[in-house]
Amino acid sequence: MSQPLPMAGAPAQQVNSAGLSKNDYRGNPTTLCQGCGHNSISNQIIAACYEANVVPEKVIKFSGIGCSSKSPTYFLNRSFGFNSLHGRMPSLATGALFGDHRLKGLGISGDGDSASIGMGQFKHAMRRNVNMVYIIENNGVYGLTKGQFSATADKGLTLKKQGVNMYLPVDICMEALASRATFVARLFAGNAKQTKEVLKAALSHNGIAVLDIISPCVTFNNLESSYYSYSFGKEKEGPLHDISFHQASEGPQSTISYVPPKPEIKLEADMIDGEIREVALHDGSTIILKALEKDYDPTSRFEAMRVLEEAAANNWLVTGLVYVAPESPSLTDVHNLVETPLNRLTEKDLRPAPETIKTINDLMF
Amino acid sequence: MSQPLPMAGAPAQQVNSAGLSKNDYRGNPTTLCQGCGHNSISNQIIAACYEANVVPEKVIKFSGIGCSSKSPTYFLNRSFGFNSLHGRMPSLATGALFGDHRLKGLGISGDGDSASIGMGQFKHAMRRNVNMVYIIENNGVYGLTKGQFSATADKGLTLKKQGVNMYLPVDICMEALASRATFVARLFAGNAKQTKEVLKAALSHNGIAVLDIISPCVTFNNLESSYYSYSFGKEKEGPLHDISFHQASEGPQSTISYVPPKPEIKLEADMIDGEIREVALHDGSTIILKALEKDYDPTSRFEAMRVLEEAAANNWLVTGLVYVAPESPSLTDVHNLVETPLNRLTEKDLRPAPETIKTINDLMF
Amino acid sequence: MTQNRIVNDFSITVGTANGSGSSTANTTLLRALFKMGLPVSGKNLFPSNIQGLPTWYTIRVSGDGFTARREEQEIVVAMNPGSFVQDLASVTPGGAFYYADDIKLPINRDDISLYPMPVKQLVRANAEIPSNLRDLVANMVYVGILAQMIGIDQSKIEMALKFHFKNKEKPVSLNMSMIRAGAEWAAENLPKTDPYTLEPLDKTDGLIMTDGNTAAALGAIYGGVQFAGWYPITPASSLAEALNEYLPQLRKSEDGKNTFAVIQAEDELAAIGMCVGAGWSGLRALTSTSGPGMSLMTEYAGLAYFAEVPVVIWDIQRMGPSTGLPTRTSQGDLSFVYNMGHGDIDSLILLPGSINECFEFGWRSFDIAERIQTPVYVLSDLDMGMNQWMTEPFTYPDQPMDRGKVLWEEDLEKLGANWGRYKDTDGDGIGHRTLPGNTHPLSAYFTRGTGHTPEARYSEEPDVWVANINRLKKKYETAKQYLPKPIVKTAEGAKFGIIAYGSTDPAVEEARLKLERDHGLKSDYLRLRAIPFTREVSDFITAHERIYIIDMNRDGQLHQLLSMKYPEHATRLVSIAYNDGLPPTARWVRTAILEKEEN
Amino acid sequence: MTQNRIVNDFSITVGTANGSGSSTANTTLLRALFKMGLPVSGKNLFPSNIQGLPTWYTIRVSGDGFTARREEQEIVVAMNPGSFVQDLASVTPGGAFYYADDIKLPINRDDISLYPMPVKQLVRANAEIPSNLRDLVANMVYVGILAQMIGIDQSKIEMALKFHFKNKEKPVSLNMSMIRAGAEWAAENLPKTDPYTLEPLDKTDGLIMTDGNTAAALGAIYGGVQFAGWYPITPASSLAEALNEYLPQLRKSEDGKNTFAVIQAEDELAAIGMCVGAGWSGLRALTSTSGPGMSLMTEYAGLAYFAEVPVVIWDIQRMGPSTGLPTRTSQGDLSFVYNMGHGDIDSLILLPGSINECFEFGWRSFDIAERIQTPVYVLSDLDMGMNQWMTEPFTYPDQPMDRGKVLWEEDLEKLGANWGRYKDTDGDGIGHRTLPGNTHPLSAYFTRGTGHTPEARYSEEPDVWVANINRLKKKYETAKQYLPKPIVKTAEGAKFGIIAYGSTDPAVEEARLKLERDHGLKSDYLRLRAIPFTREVSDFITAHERIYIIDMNRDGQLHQLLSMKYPEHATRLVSIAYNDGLPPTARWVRTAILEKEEN
Ligand SMILES: Cc1ncc(C[n+]2csc(CCOP(=O)(O)OP(=O)(O)O)c2C)c(N)n1
Ligand SMILES: Cc1ncc(C[n+]2csc(CCOP(=O)(O)OP(=O)(O)O)c2C)c(N)n1
Ligand code: SF4
Ligand code: SF4
Ligand SMILES: [Mg+2]
Ligand SMILES: [Mg+2]
Repeated sequence: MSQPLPMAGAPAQQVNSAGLSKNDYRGNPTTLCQGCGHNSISNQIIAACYEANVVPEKVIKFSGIGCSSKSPTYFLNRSFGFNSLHGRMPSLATGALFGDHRLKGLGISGDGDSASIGMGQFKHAMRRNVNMVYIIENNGVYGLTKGQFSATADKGLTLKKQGVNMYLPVDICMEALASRATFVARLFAGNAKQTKEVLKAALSHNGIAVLDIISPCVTFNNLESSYYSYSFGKEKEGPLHDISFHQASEGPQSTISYVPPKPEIKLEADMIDGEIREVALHDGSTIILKALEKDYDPTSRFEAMRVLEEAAANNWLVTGLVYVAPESPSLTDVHNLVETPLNRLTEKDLRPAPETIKTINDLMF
Repeated sequence: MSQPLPMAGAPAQQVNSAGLSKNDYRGNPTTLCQGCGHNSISNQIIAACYEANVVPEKVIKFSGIGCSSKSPTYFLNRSFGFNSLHGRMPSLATGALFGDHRLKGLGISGDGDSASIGMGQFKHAMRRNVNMVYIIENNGVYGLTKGQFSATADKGLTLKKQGVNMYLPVDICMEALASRATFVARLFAGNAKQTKEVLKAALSHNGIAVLDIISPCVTFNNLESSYYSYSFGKEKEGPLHDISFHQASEGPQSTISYVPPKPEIKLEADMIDGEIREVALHDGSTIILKALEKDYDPTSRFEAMRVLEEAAANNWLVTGLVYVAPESPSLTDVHNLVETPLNRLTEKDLRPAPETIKTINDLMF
Repeated sequence: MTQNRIVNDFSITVGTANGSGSSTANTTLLRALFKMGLPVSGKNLFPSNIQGLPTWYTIRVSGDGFTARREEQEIVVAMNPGSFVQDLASVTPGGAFYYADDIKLPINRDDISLYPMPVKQLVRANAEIPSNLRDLVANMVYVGILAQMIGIDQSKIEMALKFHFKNKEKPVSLNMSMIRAGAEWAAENLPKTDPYTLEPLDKTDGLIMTDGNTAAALGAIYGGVQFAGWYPITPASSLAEALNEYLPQLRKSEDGKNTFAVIQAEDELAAIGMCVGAGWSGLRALTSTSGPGMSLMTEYAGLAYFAEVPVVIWDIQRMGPSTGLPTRTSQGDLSFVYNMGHGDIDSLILLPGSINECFEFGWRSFDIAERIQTPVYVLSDLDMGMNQWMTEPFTYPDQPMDRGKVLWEEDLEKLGANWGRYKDTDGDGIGHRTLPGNTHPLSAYFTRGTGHTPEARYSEEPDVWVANINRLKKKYETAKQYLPKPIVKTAEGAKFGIIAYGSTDPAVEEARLKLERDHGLKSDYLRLRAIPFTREVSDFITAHERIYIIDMNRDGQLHQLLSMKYPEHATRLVSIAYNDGLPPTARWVRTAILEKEEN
Repeated sequence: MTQNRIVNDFSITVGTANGSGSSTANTTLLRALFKMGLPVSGKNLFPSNIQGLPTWYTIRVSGDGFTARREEQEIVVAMNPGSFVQDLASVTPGGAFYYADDIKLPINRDDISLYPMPVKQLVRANAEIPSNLRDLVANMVYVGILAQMIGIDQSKIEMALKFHFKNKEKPVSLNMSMIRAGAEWAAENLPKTDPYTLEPLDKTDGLIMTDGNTAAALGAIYGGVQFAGWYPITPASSLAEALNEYLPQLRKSEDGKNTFAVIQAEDELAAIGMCVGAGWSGLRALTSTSGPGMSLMTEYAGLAYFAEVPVVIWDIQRMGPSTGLPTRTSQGDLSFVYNMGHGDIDSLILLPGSINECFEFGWRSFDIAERIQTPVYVLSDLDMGMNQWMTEPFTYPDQPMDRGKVLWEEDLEKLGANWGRYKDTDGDGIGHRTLPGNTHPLSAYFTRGTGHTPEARYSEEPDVWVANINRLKKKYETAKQYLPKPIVKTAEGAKFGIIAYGSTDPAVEEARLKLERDHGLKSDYLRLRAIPFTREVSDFITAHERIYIIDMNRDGQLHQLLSMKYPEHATRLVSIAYNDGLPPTARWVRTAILEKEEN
């Protein structure tokens, strides 16, 4: 029953410093709706991994259940992947990443998957600082089950079969801050450049990087009035900064000059101006933030809350790197593991020697 | 196997304006450890209900599982109660309160019950503004299962069998704010007066009132160094204000003069000074806040976050009414129910008339 | 190619891409045939995706009134390049193959009639159609062409469209114009070379057409549902959505206020939690879900059983285990629900076998749940729940509501201190309950999932525990008299018995008829409608040397449960079980029985 | 009162208040007897509360080596006013009643020996004891008095205390001083009037004493456990806590780094989720829980079955349904686990029947899980898991680890593109898996709970589904050869068979012996150690006309499963089932069999 459908990502020939071409980062053809925001995100994942010289075998893909959670098959075919249960991806990822602590998790979830059924696991994964990029493809709706409200739906949103949404939306970034996530960003799937740069930075972050990406569902929640529509995002997006990412492995940052980003949706000319701020990540990479209207310090949790609260009150779509704490040990760090990945240990490493059995018996009474 | 144990609450003879004596608010003898913070809270619930002229039959008690969740049998024997599942009290309460929308929920949970296993339901009950007082008897530990770390345990806390806690604590009040709870307080079980006054106000609040009450577990987590110990609370508690509650049914507030509260743990003399602030609740009652060190506005979500963030950074135990939004419709309000309680509707109200069956059949094809 | 006409006895399958809007066209076809007086059934075979993957809709017309799915497809319409090859191969020899002529794929069959359809052309030729609607109405082209070629009454098609579009003129006329264009083009250009054709009958007079989830929701409304807590999941969502649709029409009070509340919960743990709360506080509460949701409801289901809380749980079964195939049908949850919860558990299970029973069990389940004070599980499935079925009209409940043993203020006033929540005063295992809001000072009691005395006090006493859990078992016995009895059909000279349940009924009935007609094998048939098994079941089993148990699952789950319950007769019970996600066919039932009979 | 001495055959029960520190005293008693060479067993009967409610500890001494609980209590020690009346009533006629003399309650028995104990006085008289420790050491008074009165060797008591306090001198000497004070006081003041007394034997030489949860954890460590995700729950917590205790001792690498991770999850949904993730990524992963947690794990368990992920799940059963009685024992989860998950499910279940088997299944469960690529459930219970038992010492695993079919880089290099995750190349239903971190470009595959081809590609094809789910069934058959076989004991001239499992074994063995000795009824005995049932089970059943199935639950769950599996022999199977939360006694087994035999 399978059939050719549009490929996610566009062809490329060059190889990156991992010796891979863009093709090596692709997945199967998407089976999502044409125009779905989730597809743009898949494309940016491919681009980001390629540009950041990620080795696909060093990434494990995870997801829950939903249209969003189907995405992991549309990129990084050479990575292991596990499409788990609805809302329960965080726990699965937490366990799986102990298999080989050198691997990076890349999780794709939806707003239903993480803010409704998965709220508890999502919060606890952040608290544990699991070493993964945790993307929420947020469309304010349940796509796969045909358009019910999710917990991030705007209050007052009216949908065909569902009537009017009566509850205030969950603010994913605010939740991330309350749970002390160590890297928090809000993005708009329509802003490819920013999404890609933040993705690259997130992949370099040691610990959990929560990306709340507004990703319009063209089939069920794309009315202009909705916070989650393309038109709202295109009109109302206000980036906190221009962002670009410099990878440690590319050599000292000072040798390359700052290239002003060219966002795909136009920014007012006068906004592209101001201070440059740098945040160094654990692996020596740097995030370069160019201030727009005013300087924004993404290392202050308190500033982050202020910006989010303000945006919520004014119905603004503020995008960018909201918060980062570059130096927090990840869960696997905290567990002080042997260097060899646990899943390559042998019987010799795992089964205590025969002579110990006597010691143990003596320890009993 | 039952036996007489100390009664919760102390004897009293007078009757309140509901015509009830304090005895009418009592429960069974407690089976918790002597000195457990949860017992003090039970006592304050009895006192608050008595003083606030609550009719016990108008309250439904709920709980999850834990030492804390055992408490509902130690007060208000004349109220219905349901001791539900571990972490799943919020959903049960949500449904039960539709039975008779004139009743008030009074839920008792623990930090394990609400911040670990129950995080998801807790968050969603707040988002829905379920009409209940939601008390978390927070001791940073699992009492009933003998002293494992809960999700609110201090990072670095060392317990006998468990070793060192490696994760940052969940901040219940911060979670409540992120979820837009409409009444949020942090209290210390050792401060009886404040606890009682806030409880009275919470009972008058229309919607969810989240009370994060630090309630020492004398058996498993009462080391001086712990945030959750009596000694820490006694030493480090910093009330945001002196609080007292004036019930609408007692007549216009202006006729009674402000009586300075006498907290059971001593406050510096010079702190009892400053401005008086009043917050009117939905039912016309007022909360009277007397500023201590500086004036605090509990109707600003943002101020609330600031205070909590500051307290967390400095390891302060800030207590008082952290936030209140008095005018938010509760879940049952939003559902626009008939006046008669749903559980008293009869077949006539519930089964559509015989003639409608034809209409319905015609609506099919 | 052939001259013989084959009238009113064939299947039509339409292959399209998911999300291409073909469902309007297909249900319109189905409904038009229905209004022509023809017994029909329609099955939507769709993927778990919103747009783009292949999907099929198969309609069976049967003058004899058979409604089970057939494997044979005499007429196939191919609109999707992605499934064209498969679709072409699937036409039965002598059948007809209609296809959009823009699909340029090789055609390798000469044993069937081929009908290319200039879909795109006809759509473009219609100036009325706004360009953004073109893809959608393209599907009407095949409706029109089929109408012409097999003889569907256009006025019936119009009726179906009017129904679909709630009498909105614009879309009806737009779609009709495309249908007419298709029909006219076919009349001029397509000489008919296949034998399959329709003639009006009067076999659907007085019947209605709807799906099991709508029927269940309506039944629940007539049962006075007051609270629904649910979480979206295919194929159960449409049950709760039908509540949302019909409750406001049927159950507002005069001043426009609600006598009910429907809440979309954050997940199934919460959905059932809310319902247990509501049921405990005296509301008729239901939740509806499917396999994964059932798994998540396990802990609360156990509490409801033990704390004796009435609640109705609809499981619209899909293909498991795990996420399985969310858009495929199954009866795979029976064993699980039978044991749903740790510890010693008894489950009351209803097994509707028709749309009308979905309606009836919709209200009756509440009576049983409140009478026995326990969860009642209603096991439907995707085929019954989401597909359109013709059925007798719904009939008004023939019994007043049974609210079970509830005590209000005045009752307590009489009883006084004698009342105890779990006292078995009537000897049927069922105590009397009070409800929150009851202002009598004796009314309150405390509910828990732990040991308790008849007076609802906490207890860990071994004897108290045993007495209580045995009383629960007694309730299970008491329940039998309130459960729907099995439907038993006997035939003079029957060679064996058959036991089946749920949506396999049409396939079983057809198989029985054909076994008799073609093989002279008569059978008796018991259609099970509830668990625990009642005396009718053991009577039926003892009366037959050999009984085939039909299960739409891998493990023959009903067969297992019957073997367990009737070990003394277990050797008579022969399992016939299969499940590939598609609704069962009579052929499968027949072949399986024949094989066993011949051995 | 009596002159006859009754030596080494009686039970001692101590009634105290929960949280009063009596557990040190009681296990000290138990251990001292054990070191005297006396076969003993100890059962803690405690409430679900931390402090204040009545709790009992019952010790059986049996020169014959019986270790099941007895209902008769020849010696009762009453320290708790709250249970004094009940305790007094519970002494068997002719027995001894020791009680704290500050309990001023009427004593209405003259058929027993009464021994008042001046507990408070003796404690206060001991100047060594700091006032905050008085309540704690008060319990040592009865240890000392009993020592004197029934003849417990004080040096053995000291050994037990040294063990308990890890050789810390201070507490040992403190407690010993109280014990001596008690003994001395008794020697001077209490003339012995009852017949119960002890004499050293050599029947415990070479044995050790421990609990099943510790044994399970140690077994898991010798099985190379690499990941544990757990959530606290009585009576399972101590399994994970024992991992925390022993893993650092046994499994640190040379540089002090960990070859394992133990995580306390936020709940059981997460605990099993983590384990499924870890198992999938190639780690030996286990979780341990009890009923409520099992219910919550259902959805993930179904995924693990279907996605073929090895994981080991310990269910330390307590009394259900629902919250039930958390501190009482049961075998009530068998049926549930057998069907754990919606859809068609097969569960591999191990049933340890001794402490040594807890250890053995601790390691072996991983071999089975990884070999079959599926969840393995190990069903223990509170009695086995939390009580102290004497047992043969643990023996080192007698087989190398079986890591199952795992392909690394070099294996893939050889196989090339031929590999498919779910290809049944070996005909045993089991595919080959690769693990994350494998850097071979062909290594990666995608795991899901939905339909998939042998090459792990998404598929909704009906045939693909059926082939896959039938392959899973084949694995279930394959598994049989890897499961622990039942233990069968036969007796010449046996009149019937008995099938039992788990912690009921001592009661069954004792009952068999006594049935033979007192009633001349010999029996054969099959102790089941795993499900699915293997040939030994059907052989045993066919070889007996009548088989009693012993279940510690209400519904006779094993009996039900056997009836379902062996319908042709179901009439031979007779259920003997009972569960009141207390460990079973031989008397119960014997009486129940006798009743049925006499009918
Ligand atoms: C336990 C369980 N409940 C319900 C479902 C049905 N379900 C599948 S996807 C989904 C919602 C997905 O929403 P979201 O995460 O926002 O993803 P989107 O489709 O919008 O990208 C639901 C409810 C399920 N698979 N499992
Ligand atoms: C599903 C489930 N898992 C685990 C348990 C065991 N359990 C009982 S109480 C408890 C923790 C209670 O901690 P908390 O809520 O903080 O209450 P406290 O005892 O500290 O007042 C746990 C884990 C349970 N009852 N149910
Ligand atoms: S339904 Fe919405 S979320 Fe799902 S694929 Fe289509 S556009 Fe995307
Ligand atoms: S264990 Fe702790 S929380 Fe539980 S009753 Fe005792 S003091 Fe309170
Ligand atoms: Mg979504
Ligand atoms: Mg706690």
